[in-house]
Amino acid sequence: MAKVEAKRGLSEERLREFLREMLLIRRFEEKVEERFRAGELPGFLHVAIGQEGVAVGVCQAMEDGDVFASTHRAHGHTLARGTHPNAIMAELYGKMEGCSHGYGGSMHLYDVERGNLGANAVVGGGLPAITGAALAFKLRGEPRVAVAFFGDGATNIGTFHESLNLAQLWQVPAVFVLEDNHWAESTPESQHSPIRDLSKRADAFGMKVMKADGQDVEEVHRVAQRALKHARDGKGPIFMHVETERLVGHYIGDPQVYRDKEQLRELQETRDPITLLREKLGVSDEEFDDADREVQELVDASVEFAKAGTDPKPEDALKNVYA
Amino acid sequence: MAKVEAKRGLSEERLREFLREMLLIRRFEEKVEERFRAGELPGFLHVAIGQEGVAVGVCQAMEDGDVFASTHRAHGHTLARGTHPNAIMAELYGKMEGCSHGYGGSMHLYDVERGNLGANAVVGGGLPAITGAALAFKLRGEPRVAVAFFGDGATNIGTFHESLNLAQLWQVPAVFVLEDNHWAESTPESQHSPIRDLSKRADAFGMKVMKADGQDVEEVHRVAQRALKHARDGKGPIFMHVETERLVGHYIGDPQVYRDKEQLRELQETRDPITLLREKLGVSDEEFDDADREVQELVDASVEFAKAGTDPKPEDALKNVYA
Amino acid sequence: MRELSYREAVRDALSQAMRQDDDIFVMGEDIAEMGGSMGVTAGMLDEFGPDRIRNTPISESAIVGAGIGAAMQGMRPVVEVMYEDFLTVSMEQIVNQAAKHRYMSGGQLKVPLTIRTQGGAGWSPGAQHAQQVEAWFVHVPGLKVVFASTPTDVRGLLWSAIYDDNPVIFFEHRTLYGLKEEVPEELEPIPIGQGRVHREGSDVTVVATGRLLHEALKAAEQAKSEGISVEVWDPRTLQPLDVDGLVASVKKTNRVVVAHEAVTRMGFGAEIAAVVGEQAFDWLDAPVERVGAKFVPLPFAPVMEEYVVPHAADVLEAVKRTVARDA
Amino acid sequence: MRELSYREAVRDALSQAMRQDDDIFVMGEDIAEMGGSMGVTAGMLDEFGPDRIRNTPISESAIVGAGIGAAMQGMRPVVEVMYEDFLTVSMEQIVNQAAKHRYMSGGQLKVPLTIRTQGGAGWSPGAQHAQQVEAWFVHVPGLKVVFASTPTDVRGLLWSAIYDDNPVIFFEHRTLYGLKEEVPEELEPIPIGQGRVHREGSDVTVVATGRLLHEALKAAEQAKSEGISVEVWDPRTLQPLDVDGLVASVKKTNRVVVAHEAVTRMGFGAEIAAVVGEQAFDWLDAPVERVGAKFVPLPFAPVMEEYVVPHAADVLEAVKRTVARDA
Ligand SMILES: Cc1ncc(C[n+]2csc(CCOP(=O)(O)OP(=O)(O)O)c2C)c(N)n1
Ligand SMILES: Cc1ncc(C[n+]2csc(CCOP(=O)(O)OP(=O)(O)O)c2C)c(N)n1
Ligand SMILES: [Mg+2]
Ligand SMILES: [Mg+2]
Repeated sequence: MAKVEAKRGLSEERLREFLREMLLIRRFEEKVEERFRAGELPGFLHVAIGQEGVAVGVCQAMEDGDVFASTHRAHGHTLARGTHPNAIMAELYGKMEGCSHGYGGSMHLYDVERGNLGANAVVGGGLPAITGAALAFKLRGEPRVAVAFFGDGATNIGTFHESLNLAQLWQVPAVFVLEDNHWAESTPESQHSPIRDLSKRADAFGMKVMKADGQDVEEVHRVAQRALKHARDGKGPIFMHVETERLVGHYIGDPQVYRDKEQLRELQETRDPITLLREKLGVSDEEFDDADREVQELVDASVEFAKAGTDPKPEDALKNVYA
Repeated sequence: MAKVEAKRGLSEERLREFLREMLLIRRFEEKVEERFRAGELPGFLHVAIGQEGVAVGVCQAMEDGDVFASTHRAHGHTLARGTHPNAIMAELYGKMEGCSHGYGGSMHLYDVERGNLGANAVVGGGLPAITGAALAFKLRGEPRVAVAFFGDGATNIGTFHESLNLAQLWQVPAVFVLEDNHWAESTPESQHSPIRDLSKRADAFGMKVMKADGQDVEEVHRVAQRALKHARDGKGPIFMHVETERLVGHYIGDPQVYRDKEQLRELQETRDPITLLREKLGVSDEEFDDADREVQELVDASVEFAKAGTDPKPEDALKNVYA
Repeated sequence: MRELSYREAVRDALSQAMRQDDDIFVMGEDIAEMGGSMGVTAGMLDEFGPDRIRNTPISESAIVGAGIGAAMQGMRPVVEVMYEDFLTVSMEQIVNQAAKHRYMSGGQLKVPLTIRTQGGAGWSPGAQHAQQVEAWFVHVPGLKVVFASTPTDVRGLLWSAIYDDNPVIFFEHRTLYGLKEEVPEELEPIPIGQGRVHREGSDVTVVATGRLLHEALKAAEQAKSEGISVEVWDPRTLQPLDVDGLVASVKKTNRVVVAHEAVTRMGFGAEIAAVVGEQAFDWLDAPVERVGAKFVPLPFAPVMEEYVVPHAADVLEAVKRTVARDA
Repeated sequence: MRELSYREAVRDALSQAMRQDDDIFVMGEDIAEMGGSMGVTAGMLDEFGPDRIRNTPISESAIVGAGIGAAMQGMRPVVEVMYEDFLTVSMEQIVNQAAKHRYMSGGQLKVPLTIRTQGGAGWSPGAQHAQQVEAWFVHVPGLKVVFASTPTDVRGLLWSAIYDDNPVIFFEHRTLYGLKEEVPEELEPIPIGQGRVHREGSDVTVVATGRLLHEALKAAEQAKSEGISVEVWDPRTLQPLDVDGLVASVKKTNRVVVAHEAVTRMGFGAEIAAVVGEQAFDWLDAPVERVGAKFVPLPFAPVMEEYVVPHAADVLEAVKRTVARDA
């Protein structure tokens, strides 16, 4: 299915789906923020507002059987890959109906059935396993691809380099998606990397690079399709360098003392992937509001669902340590 | 001193010194091998036969106050930086007169007075501290340079990448010397790296690369001088990529089952840095034999010295844990 | 006297030390503009500038290792590792390098490095942001290990750690940063290797660290109302351990409970139990009771997290169990 | 019965498992042509080819992590970490990833990964190639920890580790590879979590692992000539621990010595001492004696190395000390 579209470009209908997906992520995360501020949500929460195009573009290009590893900023990837908002919201509330049954939380969303091998709260922590999953696919001759999401900050940690090296050396079907939002928490790229074009870090292993503008979901999707196909066809892993913007704080509640507020506002006005797609498609206010209402309802329902969910029993904590 | 020579090239006299230095390392290591096979030496021993040009070229370009970190293959660097053969041989015999007083062994040769911050038995283990030493020099405004030696195999471990990144980001006076002998133990470069030109790994951090043929000690020295000057002048770290050959096994006793014996013999015949320099200088057999006899005597004496050395008392093991 | 929070006490020790000695600097992730993920270094960038309040990339191996290298040159770096869970990333540098350079060089080198880190459960940081791993480092010759539980202690101990000529792994507990206390006007260094009796008692000694010190004090208060006299003792430094202080208390009370937030199995309490057994076997009227987290990773759901890590009630129960035993 | 060395026994378990199940493969540094730094996998490349006897770059984080990823896909990778000192490099992947994926996912995942490693002192490998770090992993919920001391055990336990659905850290001891023994013709899996009485006795139980098992057996023989009857018990798996087996032995002998090569402080012996105290306090006639390495890194000079790590004489002394105590 995806392949045919890749040739003739995406249908408007499909792009409208993408818009709706991005909107769902946006509204979901805004709701998370609201509920956190209301004191209802425990844990550390990181939203990906501004980066929805990456999640939707990549995840929509993945196929059944593909797997991925996410990061501390995982709601978008997880929603975009089809996990129901109810399951994610329930997880954030620590309920058994959650996608990790209350054991994981926002930084550890899992949905193995949909290929989500886990969000990781250790920067770079999930990359080696993606190389390993891809190795398993290769050894077994399965036409599956393993995808790793990670940020610009993660390109400074050893596991990143080791994982890319192994993947390229062994020519495994993996796609490494760098969500380059130019910040690692409060640390701007200029303070964590001596180079501006982080795709050079893939050159160090001879890995093929594909670039995309993360604020253009259509482009992300197109490039992701090529990347996945390349990997799936046994041509080796791909480093997908996606420039994007974190239009909010690092974590919910971050006052962003370190950030120029004027620049941030400008980014919010000019680089919001939802606004950009909406304008590109010429979606009317009415149509947009309809979609918005629809996703808002989904999101509101997810909160209802989560709150009505089952708290684990304290002793449930003793389960699932060993298989 | 070194600077003037750099401009007009090295004097023949200086090159003859280099030859003698390389010969000293060669004979020292051959003796180590002999004594190991005689059952006199404990521990794991790795000789750098074939790589003497790197050790001599780089170490002779260093200045007083400069520091370095070595690897499991450390005899050459340590000798070339001026530690007396007696002190090294005594260390290999586990004597108190050893350069690490019997606490270290071949893989942990230290000589802090001469800037040797330690040979490291963990691949890549010494690199971060070189970045840190260089940072200290920078913070204190001292015109000193920190040098890290490491092999091609080490370019696959996380600390290597992290250390280069930090060094370049902070523009510290460090020189990273890759001794690229194309083998990591039994693993050929093609099995551990997907790229053939490992200097690309420095490009990933925008670090300036300087290349040298490690079998040509004069070239190594010239390049090392430039590298050290660049770092000392505050222009940032240098990645010095030196191609060299390991003309023997990984460790003493290694049967090298993994290696093409024909190719090895060819390398021994065509790429021996001692032979190459000898031919370049047109050193006569007589002159060579004289030099050889002289270093042999030094080496023999070092064995005498070591054997006559003092064994630590068992309880000495309890010292030097804490300062 | 003035009042300082635990957070402010850490900052005060760092700042005072840095004012006095140019060789001291701090590096870590997001410690500059943001003041660290726990706000400990807030404001210090302004005073000391970016060279000495040094933001780093996410490279826990290299930043610990860079600290080692600077320390070997005679500086006194303080490296902040944001969560102690990430000590796992720098484990090689800590264990094989920092702890061993002095020894392997036969005494030629010193590594006066302090690694500050923090962790702990509470309001669900989850399995990778809430571990307590201090026990590992107690097993590593060459390291010193500190775990500070009050503003006064954290200030005085951090000072000593910075000026110690050895690598010190300095544990703070996340839930304590807001804790306030009157502290001496002048910073009083606290020697590494000295425990502290927080409360005297005669029936049982509770050995407690970090957050559990405070839980133990609560438990002691409750026990008092039930007629049990509890001595509460905080080793404060786990390596070296104040064996004399420990044994003195045990010989007085003849009963011991040891409490920490780390999982019980192979936790620091095991070492306490072993040492007490070795040094005071004949004085012991009951088995050493260990209170620690259950043997599971930290779960997310608050109700499970709460269940997994120990609280005052667990300490109290252990106290009662031990005094209930016949001598 | 046939005779196998410890080395051959490991190889045999690996080979038999790999013949039976295509999902099992081995990866590690220099394990292919060279057969591993200890020769364990020698010859296996020929039989299984480079895909399944997979040489890796020097990337202990990524190769352990790749093992995790393949394991999560249902394969059963065996990763060889050349020296256990290098587990420090992969500590993050082991502790935060392998051990926790199952838990953090609420039971959705399994990580049937075996990490084989080895270490130990003897003829001076030095401070970075001879540590014994098994205790760390016993502190980590989600991991299993095996330490095998004989050819029969290493064969049967490795088989079980490979087929266990959890991550297992599998320790071998370098000095044991040449040790030969008659083993059963057919490989008999040995359940994880079951200790082994190597020698029955009535006066004192010596709990010993790895190389120290053999030292303990020597000590027991010597003790016998002095009229002391020593029971020697090897837990074999440190996590889970065979508490029943341990306690049964202690209740019989009433005295315990625990011996391992790792440094005593915070070593596995501390946990044994604590557990014995908890479970058999009233049966104990003397303090648990711990025998382990002195609290220093491994020195190079053989005379110092010899002094630092424990031998049969140290076990024997501890045995005598404990039986000398009045009940
Ligand atoms: C090993 C490790 N070090 C530090 C942290 C704390 N931390 C969490 S997110 C983050 C920044 C990550 O930056 P980036 O990779 O660019 O991802 P982004 O937050 O921008 O999505 C840091 C430092 C961590 N989780 N893991
Ligand atoms: C972290 C780590 N992994 C594995 C080893 C075992 N080992 C010692 S030397 C070596 C090969 C090193 O290759 P390279 O860096 O190219 O140096 P060379 O031996 O060629 O000088 C290996 C794998 C080690 N010492 N440290
Ligand atoms: Mg980022
Ligand atoms: Mg090499």
